[in-house]
Amino acid sequence: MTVPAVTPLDLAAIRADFPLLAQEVNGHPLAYLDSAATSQKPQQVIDAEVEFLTHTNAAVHRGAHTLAAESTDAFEDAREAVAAFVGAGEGELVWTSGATAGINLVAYAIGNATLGRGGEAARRFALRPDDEIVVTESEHHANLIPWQELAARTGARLRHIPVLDDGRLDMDAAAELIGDRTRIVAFPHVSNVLGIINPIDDLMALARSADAITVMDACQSVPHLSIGLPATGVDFAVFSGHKMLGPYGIGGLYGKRELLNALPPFLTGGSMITTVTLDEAQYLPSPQRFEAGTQPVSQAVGLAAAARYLQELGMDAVHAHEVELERRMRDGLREIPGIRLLGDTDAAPRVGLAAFAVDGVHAHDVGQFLDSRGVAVRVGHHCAQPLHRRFGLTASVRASASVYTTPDEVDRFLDATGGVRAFFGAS
Amino acid sequence: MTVPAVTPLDLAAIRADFPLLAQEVNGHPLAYLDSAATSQKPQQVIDAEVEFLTHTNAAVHRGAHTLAAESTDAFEDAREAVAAFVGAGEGELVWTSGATAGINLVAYAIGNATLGRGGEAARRFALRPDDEIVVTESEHHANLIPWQELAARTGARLRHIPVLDDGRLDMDAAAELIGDRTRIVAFPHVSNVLGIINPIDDLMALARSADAITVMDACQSVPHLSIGLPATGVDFAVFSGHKMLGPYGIGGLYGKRELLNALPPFLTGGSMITTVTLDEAQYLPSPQRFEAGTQPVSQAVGLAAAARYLQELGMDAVHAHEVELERRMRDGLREIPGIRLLGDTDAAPRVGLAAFAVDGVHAHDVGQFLDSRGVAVRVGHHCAQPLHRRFGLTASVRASASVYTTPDEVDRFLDATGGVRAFFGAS
Amino acid sequence: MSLESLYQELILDHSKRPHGFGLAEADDHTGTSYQRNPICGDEVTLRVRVSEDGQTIRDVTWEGQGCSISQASASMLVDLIDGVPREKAAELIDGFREALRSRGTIELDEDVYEDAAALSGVSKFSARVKCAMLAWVALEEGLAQTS
Amino acid sequence: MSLESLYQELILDHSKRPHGFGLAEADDHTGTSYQRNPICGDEVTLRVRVSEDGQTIRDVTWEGQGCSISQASASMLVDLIDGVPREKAAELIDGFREALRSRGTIELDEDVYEDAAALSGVSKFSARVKCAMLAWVALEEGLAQTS
Ligand SMILES: Cc1ncc(COP(=O)(O)O)c(C=O)c1O
Ligand SMILES: Cc1ncc(COP(=O)(O)O)c(C=O)c1O
Repeated sequence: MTVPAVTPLDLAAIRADFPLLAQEVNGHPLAYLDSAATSQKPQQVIDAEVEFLTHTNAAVHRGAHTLAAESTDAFEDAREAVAAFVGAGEGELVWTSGATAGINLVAYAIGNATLGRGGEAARRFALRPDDEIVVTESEHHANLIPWQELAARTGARLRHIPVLDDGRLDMDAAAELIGDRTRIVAFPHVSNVLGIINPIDDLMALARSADAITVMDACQSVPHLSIGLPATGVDFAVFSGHKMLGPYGIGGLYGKRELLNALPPFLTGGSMITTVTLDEAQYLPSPQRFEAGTQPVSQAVGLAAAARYLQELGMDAVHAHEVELERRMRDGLREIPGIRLLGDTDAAPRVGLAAFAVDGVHAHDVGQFLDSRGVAVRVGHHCAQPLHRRFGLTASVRASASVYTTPDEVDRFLDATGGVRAFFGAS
Repeated sequence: MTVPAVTPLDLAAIRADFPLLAQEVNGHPLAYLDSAATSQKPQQVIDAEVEFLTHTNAAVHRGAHTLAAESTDAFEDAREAVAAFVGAGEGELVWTSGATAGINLVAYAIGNATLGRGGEAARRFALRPDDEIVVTESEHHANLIPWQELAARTGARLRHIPVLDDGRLDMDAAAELIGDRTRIVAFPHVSNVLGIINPIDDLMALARSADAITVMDACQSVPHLSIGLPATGVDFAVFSGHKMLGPYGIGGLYGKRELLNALPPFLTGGSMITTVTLDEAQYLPSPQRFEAGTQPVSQAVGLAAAARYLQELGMDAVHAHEVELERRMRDGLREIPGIRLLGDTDAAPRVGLAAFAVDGVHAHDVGQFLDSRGVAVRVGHHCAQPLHRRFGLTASVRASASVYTTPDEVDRFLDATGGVRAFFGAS
Repeated sequence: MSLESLYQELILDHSKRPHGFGLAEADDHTGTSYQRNPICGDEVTLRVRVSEDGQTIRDVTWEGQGCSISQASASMLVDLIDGVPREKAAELIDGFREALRSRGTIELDEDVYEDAAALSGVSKFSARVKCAMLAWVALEEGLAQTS
Repeated sequence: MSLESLYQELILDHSKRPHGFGLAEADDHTGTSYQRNPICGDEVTLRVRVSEDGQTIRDVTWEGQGCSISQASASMLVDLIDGVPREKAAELIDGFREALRSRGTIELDEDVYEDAAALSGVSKFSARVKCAMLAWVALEEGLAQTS
C-alpha cells in the first residue's frame, strides 16, 4: 500500500494531551495497546464536555430560554463538525449511542418496514421470506447478530462471505453469493481482528449489481483513515465515538438522506414527531426521526472536539503513523518463535493492529503476562467468535495502536511477548 | 400530603456544587427552573467522570489488563450504587441510554417474543390480536408512541385511562378499562406536566387482578422521591440519568429478575452472548443480555456519583424541599390574573413543578419574556401533546425545581410572570 | 439582545390584528400548505392564489395559532407578497430564510421586506427562527402546488 | 500483585498435567454441566458421579480448554472433591466463591482447600475470577442434577 507523503505526527505533543497515558501499571510505564477496543481521550475532548456542562447545559430543541438555545446550537454545531469529518451532508448524520445501536437501528427499521410500518415509502425495505442478507465471516458480533435476528423475525436467509486462509475476504465466493435474492449486504470496512481494509469498492459493485441495501461497519476505519462516506456509495454506515478519541455513549449513523427519510423510525418517543394523538404519531424527517428522547448532548460536543482533534492531526498522517506501527508489530511478531498471526498478509492494506495466538499458551495468560510488564492488550474472541472458529481458535491476543502509540511501546510489547513461552514453560 | 420531618437542605452548600448556576443570563442571575427537562450536574458528578477518564478508562468485561479490570470494577460498582439507590437487586438493573431507550427495550422485546423469539420462556410475553395495552392520557410521548407502535406491529389494541379536569387519573375509568384483555399497563409514576404523583398502588392492584405486565415511567419520580422500585410491585420501570443530576446518555431499566431473564433480547451485538455461530447466538442472562455493545462506562460512573450525592442529601429532605417550592410556585401563580394552572389540585401528592397557560399570551412568548429576566422555564407541549389537547391547549409554560432551586428563584419567576400580560398588552 | 428588539411594537401589532387571517376558498389557482412547529405545536395553514397565467401572486390568506412571532410573520408576509411575481416571491423567501438563519449577521432591508424587516432581530434568537419561518415555508410549499 | 503470586508453580503444573481430564461415561448417578466464559470462550464440561444413595461424590471428570487458571482450577477441584459428602461439597463451593469474589481479602485455607488454596491470589485479579470459577459452577450445576 502506498502511503501519501504527510507531515509525521508530533508524538510528544500528542501524548501530552492524553493524561491517562502518563501513568504506571505494575511498576512499568503503561503501554496502552488496546485502542481498537476503546481509545483514550485527549484533554481537549474532556474539556469540551466539561465546559459545556458547566456553562451551557440545557435541554436541546425544546426551550426558548437562553441556555436551551445555546445548547441546541452547540449540539447542532457538533453534528455539523462530525458530519464534515466523515463527509456526510445535511440530514445524513444521525446520533446513536454507538455503532451497535446504529446497526440495530437499521435492522429493526427494516424489520418495521417488513411489518408494514412506514407506509408506501418504506415498502422498498420490506423483506420477504427467502430474501437474503449477506454478511462476512469476519464480522464483529455487532454486525452479525442483528442480522441473524432480523432474518429470524422475517424469514429471510442469512448468508456469509467466507474468509480466506490469509484473512482476506473470498471475493470469488462473494461474487457467487450476491445475486438476485440478495437484499442487504453488510460488511466491515476494517476487521477488528485482522486489521485488513476490505475491498469495499468491489463489494459495493457486487451489491449494486444486485440492487441490495448496503450497510458498512466503519467502527475500525473512521478513527484511522481519511474517509468520505458518501464517496464509498454505501447506503448506511456506523461508527462509535469512544473508538475515535471521543466519549462513550455516542456514535454516528450515516445514511443517504433519501433512504433515511423513507425508513420507518426505530426508537420512538419525544422530539421525533410532529403530531401525536393517543392513537398515532407523525414522524419528523431525518435525523430527528431517529433521535427519540433526550440525546447525548454533552457527548456530541465531546465527539465534535475529537473529530476536530483528528482533523488537525490530519487523517493521512494518522494513517501513515499507524501503518508504520503495524509494520513494526507484525515484523517483530514474525521473529518470535511459536507466534501465529491472524491475517498475516501483505496483499491487503491495513490499519494499526495485529492479532495472534501463542503456541501452548492461552491468550488470557499471555495478556496477564504482558500486563505485568505494563503492556495492555486485549485477549479473547474480540466479539468475533465465527472468525476465530474459522482459524481454529477460541481466543487470540490483539495489540492495537492509535495516534498516541509510540514505536517504543511497540518494542516493549514485542520484548514482553518474546518472554511469554519461557515463563509458562511452553515447549 | 404529610411530609416527614427531615433535616432541611443546606442550599448554599448545594449551590456551590453546581458551577453552572452561578452565571448571569441577560444581565440577571440565572434562575434555572427547567430541571424536569434536564437537571444541572454537581461538580462531584463531573469530577467522577473526569477522574475515571483520566486514570482508569478501558474497555470493560473484555480484557485481562489492569485498566480493563479496574474499569470493569468501577462499572459494576456503579451499577451496584445506582441499583441500591432505587432498591434494585442483583441482575435487576439494566443500563440503557435513557428512559426512552428503556421503554423501547421492553416494547420491542415483547414484540420479539410475539414473533417467536426467546423460545418457551418468552411465550408469556407474546401478544395476540385484540390483546390490550393500557396507557394514560397524561403520558409523555416516550411512554406512548412505543406502545402505539407495538400495537400496530402486533395487532394489539391501545387504550387509555382518561385524565380528570383537575389532572388526576380517572381511576373509575381505569377500573372499567383494565380487565381480561389487558396484557400491559404502562403509566407514569409522576406526570412531567402536572407534577401529580399518581396512585400507583391502585393502578398496580388493577393490573395485578388482570395479570397484566406493568411498566412504570419513573423519570420524574426517581430524581425527586425516596423510592424502592421492588416495593412498588411493578414489573419494569425506567429512569434517566440526566434528570437526576447525572450524565446524558445513561439511564436505568429496572425489571424483576425472573422477567428480565425470560424476556428476549432487544439490541444485539457484542458482550451479550455466550456462543455465536454464523447462524445463531446464545444469550447471557440479565443484565448483560440487554447490554449489547460498548456501554456508557464513564457515564455509569457519573450516574453513581449522582445517586450518592442525592443519597447524602437524603431523598426525604429533597422531596420536602421541592414540595415546599411547588407550594410557593402554585400559591404565587394563583395570585396572578390570567393564569391557568394545569392539574391545580390539592387532592393529590406532587413533586416540584407547575405548568400553566397565560391568557392572551402564547407560551413561547411567556418563556422569552421570562428569559429576558434570567428565568429559564420550558415552553411547549413538553412531549405530552395528548394531555395538552385534553386541556384545550397546544402549549404551556412549565417551571420545575430541583435540589438546588431556591425560594428566591421562585419569587423572581413569579415576579416576572406577573409582568407578562402587561408587556404583551394582553387584556 | 434586548427583549424590545425582538418584540417591536410593529410585531406585537401585527400579531394582535393579523392581516389576511381567514382562509379564502380554494380553487384551481390556489395552493395550500399546513406547517407545524414540532417543538411548541404552533401551526399555520396558508393558501396562496396565483393569477390565471400562474406568474403573479393574487392573494395570500391563512389561519393558525401560535406565538406572536409566528402570527406576526404570517401577517407581514401577506402584506409583502400580495401582487408580487412568482419569481420575486421565491427570491424573497430565500432571502428571508438566509437572514433568519444568519444568527444576527444579516439584516433584512426595509425597502425590500417592508414590515417583515422588523423580524431581523429574530435571527439572534435561534430557538425562535422556526416560529418566524413557519408561514414562509408554507408559502413556498403552497406556491409549488400552483405551477 | 506480582505475576508469580498468580501463576504459582502448583497452578502451572496442574494446568499442564490436569487431573480428572477425560469425561467418564454418564449414567443415572451422574450430572453434567457445560460452562463457558463468554469473554474469552473458555469452556469446561464437567461430570460428577454420586454414590447410590446420592450423598457422597464418587468422582469428577471433565474436559475443556482455556487459560491455565481455568484448567488448573478444574484439576484442583477434582483432587479436592472426590469422595466428599454432598453437603460438604456445597460448602466448599460457597467458600471458594466467596474467597474468589473477595478482591483479595479472604485467603483460602490450605488445610481445607488443599492445592486449590493456591488460587486465592486470583481474587486480586478480578478479570480472572470467572476463569477460576468455571469448573466450580459446573460442579454446582452438575450436582443439582443428581439429587
Ligand atoms: C415523564 C417522562 N418520561 C419519559 C421521558 C423521556 O426521558 P429521556 O428523554 O431522558 O429518554 C421524560 C423526559 O423527557 C419524562 O419527563
Ligand atoms: C468492527 C467493529 N464493529 C462494531 C463494534 C461495536 O462498537 P460499539 O461496541 O462501540 O457499539 C466494534 C467495537 O467493539 C468493532 O470493532
